[in-house]
Amino acid sequence: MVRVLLTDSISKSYTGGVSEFEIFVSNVRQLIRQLDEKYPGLGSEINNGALSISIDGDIYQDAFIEDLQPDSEITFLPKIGGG
Amino acid sequence: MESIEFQKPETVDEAVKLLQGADGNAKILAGGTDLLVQLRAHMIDPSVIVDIKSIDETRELNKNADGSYTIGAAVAGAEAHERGDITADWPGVIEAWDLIGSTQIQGRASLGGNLCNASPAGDSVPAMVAAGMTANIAGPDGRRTLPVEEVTAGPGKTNLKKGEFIVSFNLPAKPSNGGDAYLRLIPRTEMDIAVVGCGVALTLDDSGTVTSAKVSLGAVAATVLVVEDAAKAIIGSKLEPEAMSALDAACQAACKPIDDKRGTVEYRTKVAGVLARRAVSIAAERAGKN
Amino acid sequence: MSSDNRKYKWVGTRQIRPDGHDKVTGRAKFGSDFSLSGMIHGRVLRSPHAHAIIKSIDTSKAEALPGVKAVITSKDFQEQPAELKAAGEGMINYRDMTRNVMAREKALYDGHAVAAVAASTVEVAEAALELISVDYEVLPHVIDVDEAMKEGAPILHEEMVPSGMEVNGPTNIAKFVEFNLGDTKKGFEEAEVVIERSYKTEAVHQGYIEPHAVVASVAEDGQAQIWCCTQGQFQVRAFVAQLLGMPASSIRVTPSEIGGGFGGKTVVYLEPLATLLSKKAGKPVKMIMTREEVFRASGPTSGGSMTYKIGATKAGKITAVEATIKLLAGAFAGAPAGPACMCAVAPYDIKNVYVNGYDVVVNRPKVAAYRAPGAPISAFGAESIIDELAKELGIDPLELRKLNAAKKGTQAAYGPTFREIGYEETVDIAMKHDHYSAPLGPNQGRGVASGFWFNIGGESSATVNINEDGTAVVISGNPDIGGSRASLALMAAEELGIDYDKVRPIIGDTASIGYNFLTGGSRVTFATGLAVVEAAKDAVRQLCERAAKIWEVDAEGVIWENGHAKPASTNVGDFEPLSLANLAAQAPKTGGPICGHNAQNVQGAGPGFATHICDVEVDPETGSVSILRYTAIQDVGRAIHPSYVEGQIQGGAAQGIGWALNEEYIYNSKGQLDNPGFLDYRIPVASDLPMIDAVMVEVPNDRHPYGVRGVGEVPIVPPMAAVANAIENATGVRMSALPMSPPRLLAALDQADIKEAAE
Amino acid sequence: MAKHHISMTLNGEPTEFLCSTRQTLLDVLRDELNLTGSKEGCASGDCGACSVMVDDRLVCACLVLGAECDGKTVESIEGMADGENLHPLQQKFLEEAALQCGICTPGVLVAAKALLERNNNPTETEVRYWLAGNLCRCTGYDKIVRAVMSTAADMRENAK
Repeated sequence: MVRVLLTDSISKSYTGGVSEFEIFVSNVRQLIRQLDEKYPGLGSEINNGALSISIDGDIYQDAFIEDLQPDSEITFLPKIGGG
Repeated sequence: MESIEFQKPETVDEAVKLLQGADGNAKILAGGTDLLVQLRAHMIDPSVIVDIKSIDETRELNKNADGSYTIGAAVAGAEAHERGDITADWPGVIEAWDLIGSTQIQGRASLGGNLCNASPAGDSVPAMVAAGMTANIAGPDGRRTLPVEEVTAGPGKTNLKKGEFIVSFNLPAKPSNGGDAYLRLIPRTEMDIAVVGCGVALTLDDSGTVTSAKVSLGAVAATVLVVEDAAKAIIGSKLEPEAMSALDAACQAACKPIDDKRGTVEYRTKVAGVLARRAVSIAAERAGKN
Repeated sequence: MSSDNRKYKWVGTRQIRPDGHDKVTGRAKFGSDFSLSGMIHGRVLRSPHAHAIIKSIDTSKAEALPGVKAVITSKDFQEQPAELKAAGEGMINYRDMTRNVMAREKALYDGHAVAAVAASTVEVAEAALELISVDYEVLPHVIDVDEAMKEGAPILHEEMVPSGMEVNGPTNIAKFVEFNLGDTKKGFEEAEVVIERSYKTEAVHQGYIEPHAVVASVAEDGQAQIWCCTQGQFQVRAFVAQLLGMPASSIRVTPSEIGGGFGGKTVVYLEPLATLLSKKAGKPVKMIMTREEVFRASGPTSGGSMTYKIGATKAGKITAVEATIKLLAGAFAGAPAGPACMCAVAPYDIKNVYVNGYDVVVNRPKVAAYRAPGAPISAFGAESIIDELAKELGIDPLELRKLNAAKKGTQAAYGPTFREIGYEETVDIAMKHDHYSAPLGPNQGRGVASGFWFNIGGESSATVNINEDGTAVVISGNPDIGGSRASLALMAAEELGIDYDKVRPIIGDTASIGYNFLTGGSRVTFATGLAVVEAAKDAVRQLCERAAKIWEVDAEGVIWENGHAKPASTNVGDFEPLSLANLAAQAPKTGGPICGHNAQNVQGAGPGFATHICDVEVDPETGSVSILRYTAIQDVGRAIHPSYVEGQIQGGAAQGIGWALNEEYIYNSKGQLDNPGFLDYRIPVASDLPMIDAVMVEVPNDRHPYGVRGVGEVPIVPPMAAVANAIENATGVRMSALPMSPPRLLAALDQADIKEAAE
Repeated sequence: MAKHHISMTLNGEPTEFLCSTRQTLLDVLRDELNLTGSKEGCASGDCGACSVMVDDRLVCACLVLGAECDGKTVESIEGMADGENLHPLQQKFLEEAALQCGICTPGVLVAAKALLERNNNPTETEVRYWLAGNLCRCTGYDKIVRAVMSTAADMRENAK
């Protein structure tokens, strides 16, 4: 089970305040699809590039094809740019 | 945007004619460090630019027989700074003049330009005033001389009449036991316009008592101020703490500054007193070393 | 990983940069140095009002002026959808972008473009601008972030609906974000000391010395070529394509040498205007911003207003932090509120953190990225209050930071758990550095502060072409602002096993190399570097295959060592090694050109941490501050070219010192910028600064073959608090607002004197 | 009025050009003579990127009119190297990475050369004040100041 941690902004907007849950997926595609089923809009927010995904501490700016481990920890964060 | 005529007269008379002949819209070019900026920013739109640097008198820097100096209006600060004699006699004047802008600006900026630009914050002006410098003015009615403090009339304005221009300055002979100094406050260490400037010239007697003094402040009023009460506060003193406090207070009282992007009224006023104290100390030290 | 133990021949050495000679001789072509035959010149008419409805624009007189070839206004730009797209720095709203490059319904800041002219000369174009008459209805304006959030404030965008919160009626708040870790209520209950403070920072400009410049040429068949100074030629292409409705394939963008960017050249201003003018005029159009235009209409980064609350045990363990960070975005949404919140206390292992942020529009130019966007602002608050906490607790400020330092395995307040990071090492080195124990004189003080930046990877493409004589060309797609070509060439030389000076790195235009995300976020040496390494490996693989063909062995039997193909073992056969030059010479008959290539979306950027030490002397009578000594310690992963890594650290620290002491936007009562020039927008000059001692800590990033971390962003994060903490140490007065310019500091010192006298 | 016909010596070569009164020496160098090594960062004398020598005096080319230059001797960055040989300052700037983006570099080099020709043993403070009119936003000035001082040390050594 992949562990998903959400920031307040995201949990308030999409999950009715749920900020931590586990989900059974083996890659980011599945994660996006399942999130959209569970919390409509969240998956597409990730898919359109507004959010980056942190997988076990590594930040992926445009994740989609990445595999996830059964014990992976996922967080979503605003896309980062820089100067 | 009309095209501009460019003239390079070689004599004072020619220059006066050009200035007089223009439809009230001639600009004098010496070092150009203000003129070109204003031109580029469309703040001015002259019909003719008169480059006075081919007139020998504007380029001279001579020590006269009586120990005074004649300084051409277009001489650059760096040129004067490289001269040992004037720098030794009037370090404050040279410091002030050569503080104008960067090395690059110092290679061009002139006393005539700094004065006639008539910015209340012109660095060289308080030092020129404190030293008792006069401006030699040429015009359609011939020559006249004005103390430097009487040349400017307000921000961007001078008392020069149509057709007149400053040809040169007279810097008095350095009095024995005399010293001068100029200090300014800028936010950075270089490249800024003075938030406050203070020029001081004074003389001491052998006991170290101040026998004469002139204190001048820049950037705290529409024109450079001569603060007579400040001079009075220290004349007759040996710069004891009370005299210095009175000097500080007199300078603060004389200030009529504005709030602007470079400083507040409170800041300018307070710092005017601080700089006056420091400049007086430096001038006195220089005077004492004679 | 094993790479740490490898001895490198080129990586880590200080070679002369490939573009160096051109830059010391004046040959290098920057944005405004490019010209085309038949070129005409464009100028922009800008709003003198901070906020005004544009009722009408009459361009007829300008069009009639001899020499004028084209005039454009917002009418010439198609409307754009109001949706966010991932296309550049952050999310791009093209509806806003088209309005920012050319005001449509309203002018939203002093300097906002309202029309543009192309004419035979600059003078004619400027004369034409004066003939354009714009009928404005001037509206009340708002400049300050706190004012803009108040009820009754002038509203910039009536239709704007904030994200992340609900409000009744129109608002200037574009976005609200929140980050929560643990339970701050509980955290503050555990605290024995609680401090609460407010802080404010000014908007500051990136201050690149090269103004924006472009030459655009649109041919009759619609094919456009654009030469410009940009941090991302591919972003310029994307933005121009979208704003002008052109296919990307019809636009070829060539980046010039770039005279500084720092994030400010990640967006477009002139490029769409010049392209449209060129299309209309049928001639190449050159446009250069004046310095005044740069200040009035480009950049800056946000100004901020913050409150912080921090709780700790007497032993110095921070138990909770709460913060609210309000950032001004300029005229259109897009302040870096998210990153500001995420970076705020990122260097620390704090179990209970709640940070929220606001993105607020005001009548100023729209903000652009500037080195670690958002982080320096929130860090000024965080690192100031931590200093206050240290004082309150009587604990050395570095000791306090060490006690709470984030390490591998620490969960950051913004979610992820850190991998290998080097924050604690920077604190340890600071504590042992002789600077930290050097004596101080009267009116002198010392301050420390830390900083964090994520760093990013992103889409990167690189090609390594092996030339017939055994040299190589590396083509990448990121404009080189600070020496990245040297770093890329060093890594390629290392991989290929040939000399550095046999590798020539060039930067491709949008038609000659695959897509690259822009130069920013400290990504180039890391991400594009990774693509170059992979492309070089691809070339090496091909070289090994060629050797295998020559030797008639399996390719697996060939290895690459020191620039030579060798049999992997004696079992493969006894062959003399073949050099790269030899294999290159034989390429025509062994299969043709050898071209290595790699394109990927690079992930795994290693976060960067820094700790700075600053000594100041304060003139108590004038409020002037001198920076006496400055030491910047930073985890750089691995320094590929140490000189340019040091340069990034020194330059970032200097910019931070400017931000701390003197840089600010000064608006008059009409909302017009009063200091649009280097005279009164006071960036540090050489005589303002001491040497900046850059201490590089190398904790390699295991996601990169050479351990690279981005280094360019984080050095600007600590300086503002380091300077403020030093001033407090020198005077006992806490400056909670930037800049700490002489008038402001003297006022604070006087205030403290009055307070002391009263007590 | 008609353009001015100006003759000057530029980087050792007799050079003629036509300019209007409004054109600065910087405009002339860049637009008329196609020497784009001198940069325009501000056009107001505040950044020093257009530093050149006029009659052996360091100035900002943006604050000199082209029309003023008749009979003058002008040296720009393009004249600093001697054929294939870089000036010692240019070489040192490369070796010590005293440039990042490079936009200020031509002006800094021209200014530093002017300093070393007057004073081959400047203190750090003298270097910093001499170069205060040359803004650099990339380097924090550290490596620039070091490179100038280290070139001065080489020059003193070579003069022995």
